[in-house]
Amino acid sequence: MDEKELFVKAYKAMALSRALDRKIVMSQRQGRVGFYTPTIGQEALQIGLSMTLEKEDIIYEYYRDVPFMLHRGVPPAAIIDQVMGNSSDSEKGRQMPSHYSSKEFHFMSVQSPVAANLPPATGAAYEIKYRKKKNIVVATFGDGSTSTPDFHAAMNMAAVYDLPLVFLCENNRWAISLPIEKQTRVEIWKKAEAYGMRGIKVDGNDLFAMYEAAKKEVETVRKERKPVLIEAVSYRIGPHSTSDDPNKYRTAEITDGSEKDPLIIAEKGMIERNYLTKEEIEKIKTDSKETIDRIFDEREKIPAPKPESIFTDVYEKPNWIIEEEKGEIL
Amino acid sequence: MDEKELFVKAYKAMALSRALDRKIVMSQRQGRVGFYTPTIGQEALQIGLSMTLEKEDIIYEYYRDVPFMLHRGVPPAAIIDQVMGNSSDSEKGRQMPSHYSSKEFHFMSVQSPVAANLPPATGAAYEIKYRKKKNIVVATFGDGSTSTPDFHAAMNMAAVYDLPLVFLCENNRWAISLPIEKQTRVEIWKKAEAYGMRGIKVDGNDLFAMYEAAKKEVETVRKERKPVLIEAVSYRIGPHSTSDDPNKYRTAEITDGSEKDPLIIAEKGMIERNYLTKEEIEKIKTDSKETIDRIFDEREKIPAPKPESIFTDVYEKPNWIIEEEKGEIL
Amino acid sequence: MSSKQLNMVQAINSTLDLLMAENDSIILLGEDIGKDGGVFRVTEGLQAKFGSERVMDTPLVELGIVGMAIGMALSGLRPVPEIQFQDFIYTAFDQLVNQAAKMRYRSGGEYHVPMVLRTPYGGGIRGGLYHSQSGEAYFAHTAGLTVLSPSNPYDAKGLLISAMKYNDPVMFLEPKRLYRSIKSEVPDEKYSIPIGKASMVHEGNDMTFITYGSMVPTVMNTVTKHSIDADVIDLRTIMPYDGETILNSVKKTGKAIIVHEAPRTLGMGAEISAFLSERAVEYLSAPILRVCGPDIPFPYRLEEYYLPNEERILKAINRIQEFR
Amino acid sequence: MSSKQLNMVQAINSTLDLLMAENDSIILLGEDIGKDGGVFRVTEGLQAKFGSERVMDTPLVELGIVGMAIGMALSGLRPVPEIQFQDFIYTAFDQLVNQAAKMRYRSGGEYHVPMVLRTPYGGGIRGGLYHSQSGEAYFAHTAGLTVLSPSNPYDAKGLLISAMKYNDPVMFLEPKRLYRSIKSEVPDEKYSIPIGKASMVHEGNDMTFITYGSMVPTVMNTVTKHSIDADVIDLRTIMPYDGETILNSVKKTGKAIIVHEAPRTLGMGAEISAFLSERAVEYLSAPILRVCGPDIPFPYRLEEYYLPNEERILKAINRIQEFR
Ligand SMILES: Cc1ncc(C[n+]2csc(CCOP(=O)(O)OP(=O)(O)O)c2C)c(N)n1
Ligand SMILES: Cc1ncc(C[n+]2csc(CCOP(=O)(O)OP(=O)(O)O)c2C)c(N)n1
Ligand SMILES: [Mg+2]
Ligand SMILES: [Mg+2]
Repeated sequence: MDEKELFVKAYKAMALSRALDRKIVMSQRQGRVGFYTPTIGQEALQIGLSMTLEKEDIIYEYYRDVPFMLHRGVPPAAIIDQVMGNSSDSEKGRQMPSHYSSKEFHFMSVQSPVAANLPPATGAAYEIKYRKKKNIVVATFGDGSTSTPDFHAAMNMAAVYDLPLVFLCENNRWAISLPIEKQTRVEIWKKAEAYGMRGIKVDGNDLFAMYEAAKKEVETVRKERKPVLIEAVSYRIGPHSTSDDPNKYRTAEITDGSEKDPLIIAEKGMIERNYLTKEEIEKIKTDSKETIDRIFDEREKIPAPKPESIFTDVYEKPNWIIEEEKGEIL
Repeated sequence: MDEKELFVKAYKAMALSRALDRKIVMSQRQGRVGFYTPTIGQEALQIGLSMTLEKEDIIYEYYRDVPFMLHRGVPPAAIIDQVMGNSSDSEKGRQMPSHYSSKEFHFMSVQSPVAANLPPATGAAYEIKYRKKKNIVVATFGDGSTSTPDFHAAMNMAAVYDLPLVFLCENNRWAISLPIEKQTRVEIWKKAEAYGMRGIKVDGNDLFAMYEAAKKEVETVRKERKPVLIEAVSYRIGPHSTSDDPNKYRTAEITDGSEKDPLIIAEKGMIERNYLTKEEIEKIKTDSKETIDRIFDEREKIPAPKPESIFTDVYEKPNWIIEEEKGEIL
Repeated sequence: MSSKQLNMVQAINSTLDLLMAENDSIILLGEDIGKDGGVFRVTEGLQAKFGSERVMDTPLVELGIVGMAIGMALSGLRPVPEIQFQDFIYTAFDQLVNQAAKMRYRSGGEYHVPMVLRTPYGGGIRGGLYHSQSGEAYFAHTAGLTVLSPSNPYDAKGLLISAMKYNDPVMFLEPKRLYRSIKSEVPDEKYSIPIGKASMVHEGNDMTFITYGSMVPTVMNTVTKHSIDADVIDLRTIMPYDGETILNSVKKTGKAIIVHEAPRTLGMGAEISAFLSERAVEYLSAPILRVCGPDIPFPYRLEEYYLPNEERILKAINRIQEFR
Repeated sequence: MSSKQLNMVQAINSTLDLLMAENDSIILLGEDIGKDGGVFRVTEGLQAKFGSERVMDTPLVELGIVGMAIGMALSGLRPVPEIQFQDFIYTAFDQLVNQAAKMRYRSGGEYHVPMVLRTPYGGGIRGGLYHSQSGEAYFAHTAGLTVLSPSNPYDAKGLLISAMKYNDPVMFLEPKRLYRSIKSEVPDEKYSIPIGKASMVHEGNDMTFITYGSMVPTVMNTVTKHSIDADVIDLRTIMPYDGETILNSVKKTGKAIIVHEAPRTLGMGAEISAFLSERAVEYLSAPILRVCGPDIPFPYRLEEYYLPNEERILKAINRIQEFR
């Protein structure tokens, strides 16, 4: 793929993701979806990194990584199925919306406890090292996550064992209602120093800047087989989730950050670089919206999983206790 | 107290501590003590800090802080009672040796899970801040402890809330069999930067250097009401504990560190500064040994706590379940 | 004596307000409890009133929240840490189990930890695996902890007041499903419900229900709707549970059914059943049954199959009625 | 078929050695397990033989050990994390309970975590509060975990071999008190003891003992010394426990005593007692008794008062023999 194609693909994923995000948020308000964590504002930083990855790389993602998943090839239908928890959902309707998984595209299964994906990511990277494979692991998390025990454990393990692992901190400047200034006294990228790890900061709202930085860092990780912490600075344009009301804590003088909307910045860049015309951009957006509307309506018709489905997959084979309980309940 | 008196008191505590340490280690070999973590090598760094503290300061210490306790006034008998777990032990024989406590001298009760004292230390420091008191908190821990979740949580909380808290890392370069090089990729004092905290390194084997550094840092904490991380570099001369055999992992080329024995360094300094003569030093040592021998033999005669003592202090008042179990067992 | 119709969120909020106004040792700390007022709005308005030094928005670190609260308590404050969802307490489990619970014991009684840890628990809000857990058995199995769970706004206030006077760590488990679904008349002034005492919320002769928290309304609805002649015991204190009240009732009825949302295996039902068969075997005329959540993680889309309901309770009633 | 007299430390060590030699997916990780050979010497010699990439000395972070092992397992390795003392597992509790235990479920079966977490547990070595805990109930209450505990060197090998073939997370709890105190004849080659199957270690008609781990020798000594005509069931698998064997025995004897070292309240004894009163009430001729550790932290100097012993077991026998 040449640079133009690379960026057109990236922009398309951004637009598609934005359309999907809007659709789910709207559907949630209409009572068609139970819960959702919007991804608006974090498209560029995820996709800028995704552009630099290979198929075999493994992603320990977090709940706001829909743009990342779409860019890597996960079909929107799979995202919607998870959000609906329907019988086509690969997770069998067991998890709340926004807790995705895609084995085919090497996305691990998202958990709720913040940053609990990070220590396992070191294990995946260790396997790569041990087996002398060439791929790498990417682990993503928010700014709030840097306060957790799991962050500390994973950063130190990755550094001590020289693991091929990219820590991507998606700094949207809020952990629900807590602004970054109250979470910690330093910039996040500097935390890498405490582990003897390389740390960098990049403007995560700018697809082009993000891509350049990610490309350099990912290449270094691939070559040197050592971890890096990338702090991609962005802004949470939407609420934390559909249950959250930012008016409680984002007072008048605090903006919603939309003046730095990564989609708008990317569009400007695409036009400047002659990768896309204004008309093409408009068409991509209209197409995205139509695609999403169509798929969403289609997936919405898929029924819920069967009740007996809740009793499988606790263990490889159900034990007698679960079998008995199933018999009592169904 | 003038400087001379200050250092004479300090040296006496060092000598007393060393005598006590020898005595307990020897008694353990004779089967008179169940278990013990020697403190040899860490006298100067603990006492150098202790010299700068006030009576009202609160210490969240760890299991190797006998020199610290002795210098602050805890009687050797109290240490021995704890080690014996006898009926005079303030902890009522409930904890393994080396898990001291002294409410009178503001030493908290030592736990085994490494570094679990650190998050509570932030709470104590918060109380001081909230009540606008003038005292400070000191929390101590080993090098190995910096890998724990508790270290990360406490460091960040202390920095975010501007707490009057001295983190003293007693870097004896080993976490049981793991040398510092394999625990982390950076020097410990640098970890402070990740929290926007001040961090310094000092030669913890040298009482005079330690005192100077501690004095400056403690004054700063008192004045600025902000935390600091002090890395005091030392060396674990003895085994990790009386159950440990360092020959398994400290191969021939690795010394036991006794060439930097803080007691010897302190003695040289005391003589150079004319604080003590050689003869006075010898007398202090002989006296210390005699004192300890006498007290130890005395305390050894104290009987075990009464069996019913194990059923109190689970709650302020025992509940019916514990009462019933006590009835069954006794 | 004035009173108000309040839901559980309002009852807890106004109780915290009342207590904080008269005791400046009380400090609340947790994630999003300040400006945001807590994700369930339980602490709404309190930071505005008492300031951010007393209603502390903490970084995202449960270990730090609980650990810091322990230190505050050791220094004489009365901290009230909030864990946003009980499901997220496990990174703080060492501080709870090895520090808070064992501090009094290991220090020979010299130090103690008066802290009231508040946390919403249980299912019924479509929270899936990680916003629905009922972990009370983990806490109740831990010597040194005291575990409370109110089933209505009135009890919430009375139990919270008792907890705040208690000198050992209390787990105050709030059944989030009941936060807004029921109201009770709550007196404006202070009153307390004793720790360790259950409440007999329905009386009868045929059987005894032992339950607590979110399952109390479910059991009560079933019993009244079907005119079951049963004692219904709301534990209120999960640990130490009120053995005496349970035992007296079962000696009378000869039959016991324990109902809770937590998984069956090693849930509170196991303990109460064992307690009864140790002490009441001569009185029992039927098996002691448990109606509980199954031993699986909590599902999302089909959560109604997880939660014990009227139908399952009726099945249990039918089963023990075969025994005479 | 050659065999050797081995203690439990040797049995586990040689089993790990055997399995690692034939399967390079097996990685051991933990504190001081390499050069030092583990504080109980269970992994002695393995780093020298298999290298430090396969026998990893980790930094002091249980959360990291368990978390990293989960990721290894998800990538197809067979990690064997060691927690130096079970008492120190609680900082890793979230990784265990919310990650390892729920991974298969939450991913709809797409991901699973084949890991065998080894850890010494229980008292009897004068370890006090923090080197003596028996936390099996915490794990057994957690859907998704499987909990094993051998009571002798032979079973240790057979159970470990089964665990290493198992595709879900296993808690392999080693009763440290038995590490060196008993030997058995252990075959050199591989054999396996099925997960979920108890072992009837003594047969009789008057009563049934249900026990596991460190209490098996204590119960057996009491039963043989006093010629008690009893079934003695060694669970071997704590979760899922072997309900069938227990039930059949109690239907025969009509009396049951459960013995374990863990605290009574919500210990395994509670579950087994509840299991029995649900299913065997018509067969029971006496109360189901529990002989357990009390609900207090583990003391140091007086630990012998904590541990169930012959005297307490005899008391329980006498009590149920009053019932006919
Ligand atoms: C351990 C844990 N504590 C609390 C929560 C509740 N919670 C969910 S998301 C969140 C904030 C996360 O902030 P950040 O890491 O910055 O990610 P963002 O949501 O901003 O993308 C909190 C507190 C949780 N899920 N897990
Ligand atoms: C959470 C936890 N894990 C493991 C242990 C076992 N252990 C006791 S001390 C120790 C090493 C501590 O090293 P360091 O912090 O450097 O202190 P030092 O003993 O060297 O003074 C270990 C691993 C423990 N007590 N707690
Ligand atoms: Mg954020
Ligand atoms: Mg050390």
